Amino acid sequence: MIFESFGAFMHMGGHGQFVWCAYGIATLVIAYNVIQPILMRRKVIALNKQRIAREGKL
Amino acid sequence: MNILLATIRRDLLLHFRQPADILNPLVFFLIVISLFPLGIGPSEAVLSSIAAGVIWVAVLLATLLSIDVMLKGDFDDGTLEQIALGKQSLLVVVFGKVISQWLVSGFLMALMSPLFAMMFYVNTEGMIAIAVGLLLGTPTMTLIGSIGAALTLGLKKGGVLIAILVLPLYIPVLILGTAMVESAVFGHSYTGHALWLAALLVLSIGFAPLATQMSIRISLSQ
Amino acid sequence: MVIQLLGSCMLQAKKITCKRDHRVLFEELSFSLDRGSALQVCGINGAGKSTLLRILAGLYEEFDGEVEWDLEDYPLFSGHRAGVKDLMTARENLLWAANLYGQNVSRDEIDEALSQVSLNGFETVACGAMSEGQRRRVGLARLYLLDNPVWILDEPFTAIDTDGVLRITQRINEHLAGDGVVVFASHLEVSIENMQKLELAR
Amino acid sequence: MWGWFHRLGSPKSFYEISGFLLPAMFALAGVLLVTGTVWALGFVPQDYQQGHSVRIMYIHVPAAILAQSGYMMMAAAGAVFLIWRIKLADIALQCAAPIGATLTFLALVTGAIWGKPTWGTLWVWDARLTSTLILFFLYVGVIALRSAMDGRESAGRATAMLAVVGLINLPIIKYSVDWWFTLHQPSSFSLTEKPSMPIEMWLPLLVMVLGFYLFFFSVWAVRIRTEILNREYGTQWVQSL
Repeated sequence: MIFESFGAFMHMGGHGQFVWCAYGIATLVIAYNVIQPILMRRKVIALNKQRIAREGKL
Repeated sequence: MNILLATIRRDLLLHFRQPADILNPLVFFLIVISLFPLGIGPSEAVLSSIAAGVIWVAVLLATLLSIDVMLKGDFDDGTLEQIALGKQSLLVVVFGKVISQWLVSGFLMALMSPLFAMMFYVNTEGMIAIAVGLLLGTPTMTLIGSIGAALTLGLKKGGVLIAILVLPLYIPVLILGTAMVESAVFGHSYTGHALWLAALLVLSIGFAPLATQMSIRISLSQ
Repeated sequence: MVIQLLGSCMLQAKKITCKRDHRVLFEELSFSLDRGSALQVCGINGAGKSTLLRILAGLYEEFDGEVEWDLEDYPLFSGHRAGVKDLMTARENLLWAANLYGQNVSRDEIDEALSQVSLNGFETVACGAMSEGQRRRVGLARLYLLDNPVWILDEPFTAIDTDGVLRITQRINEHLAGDGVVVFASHLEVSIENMQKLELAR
Repeated sequence: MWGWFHRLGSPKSFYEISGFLLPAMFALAGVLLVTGTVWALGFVPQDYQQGHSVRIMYIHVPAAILAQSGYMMMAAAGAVFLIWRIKLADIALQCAAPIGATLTFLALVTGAIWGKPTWGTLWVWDARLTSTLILFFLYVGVIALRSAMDGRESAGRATAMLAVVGLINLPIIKYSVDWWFTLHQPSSFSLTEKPSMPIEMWLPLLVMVLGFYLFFFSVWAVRIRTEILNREYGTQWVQSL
């Protein structure tokens, strides 16, 4: 660990705000890409149940 | 070969019988260009430095405006189906349509461009470079635009969509064209740029009609 | 499209399955047509008549299964829209249709075709100025002008008066006699010999 | 060999295979990303010029790489669908577009943030950033066409055609933007040149890039599986699930 203290780690010689902001947005994007499909999956399964109920089982 | 000439003759005939589709984009081109001096101010230094960019972007937008006319009319009244099912190859007919579309849009703008270059205090070398650049660049734009037009046939709000699909593909032509004028204005030779534009033109002559023809068959399949 | 078949079989459709936005139009549809025979496709609106015809014509490609024609080029297709340019006159339209078929036709051949669909005197009238029925008849004049062994006609009798229907039926019979094949969609009862019927359920 | 290709082509077998592989891929992607991030944030020495802001590179570069190769994979799926009409390729294309677009957006944002401390402005017309921006427009074009043609069966083929046309133009756009960049700002430092990095700097980068690739594939597979369920609900094996 090249930073002496946690404070220095957060501050990062003045560039901390940019680095953390970038990593924050990255986590948001990754989270979106992971969660959104899973929600979609649940929605599609529910939709399928309806469709099958409506059209009758094959 | 005569199907190519027949297509060009037919399309030009149709264009002249309904000039609005052709004149409107040209008037649009004229208005957009004259907006910039009003917006930016008449100072010679500023205007001459932005002349190339303004004229090229105006031509780009005007070509986009007039491009979907090329196929939309035939699609709506069912003649495009007849063309697709004819014994003549759709590729040649598409090529003929692109040529006739270019003749009434890009070609005219290229001829008019020296006039507008004067409005922007561009020196004579610059004017020639703009005209030559547009003569080489506008057919490429029409060719690439025809792919977008074919893909968005039959869509309700197709016009704006074509711009979104096709504008990114125009960027190389825009960059080369404007750089060409810039080097001409400073008196340097611009044959290099012209050759690159010509290379892009040849590339799109080779690929674009193929893609347009397939896209037409895709759009007809509904 | 170009697959040589033995014997007199002109069209072989194998297990055509077509879905449109999750609704099955038809499934595992198979039939074949010999030269000189006709097929009338009937069914209520929205049963997929037009889609089936467009599949056979080679326009609609979003289907499973196979359609094999014993034919070099595409069939002659007449769809819902007349397929004529409003800005062009009847004569110019037919000249253009002939160009598409690579046939150089003389002016009086065109006029002859126009008179067959009782449009004599309308040769130089712009199609935009014509009524819908007249426009469709200009489209149908192609049946008298272009030579293509296979015709696919989607509702050819709409906006056509009874006399016109008789003429077209008679033209179809002529075409069948010359070993042609006609597939058409219509709910009208027409007297065409050697014709099968295909009822699209739904 | 083709047997494998076609077997994978059928949605049913893809669903089973991916169902089996998915947990492992997700876990591995997570591990790689976490170690890469910790390594990049905590253990990489600061750059003599840029100080600590160089850590943003560990997000920006992988995102930019994924954006570009994502588009290529998407266009490849399009080409496969156009040529062999394999339904799975159409589904793959449709699902890859949003992931690619979000990653391109991430690359743009992190590139801009990285520019702030180095040049003082958020947006700088640097060659890589500009071509990433254009790549973003290409993605938006594919998504826009897809949503505009939503109800139609031929939507798949139209989007595939657009993706392939975009792919052919991608190198041309890239080189013309690079050339344009050198034309106007020949001297200044640019993000594009990769300064020869010492090993302790590019190793975490490699880990991050691998992590991003695995992340891309696993999220892509989840989307494809959902879309398979959505499209094949009429079939027997889907109803049994």
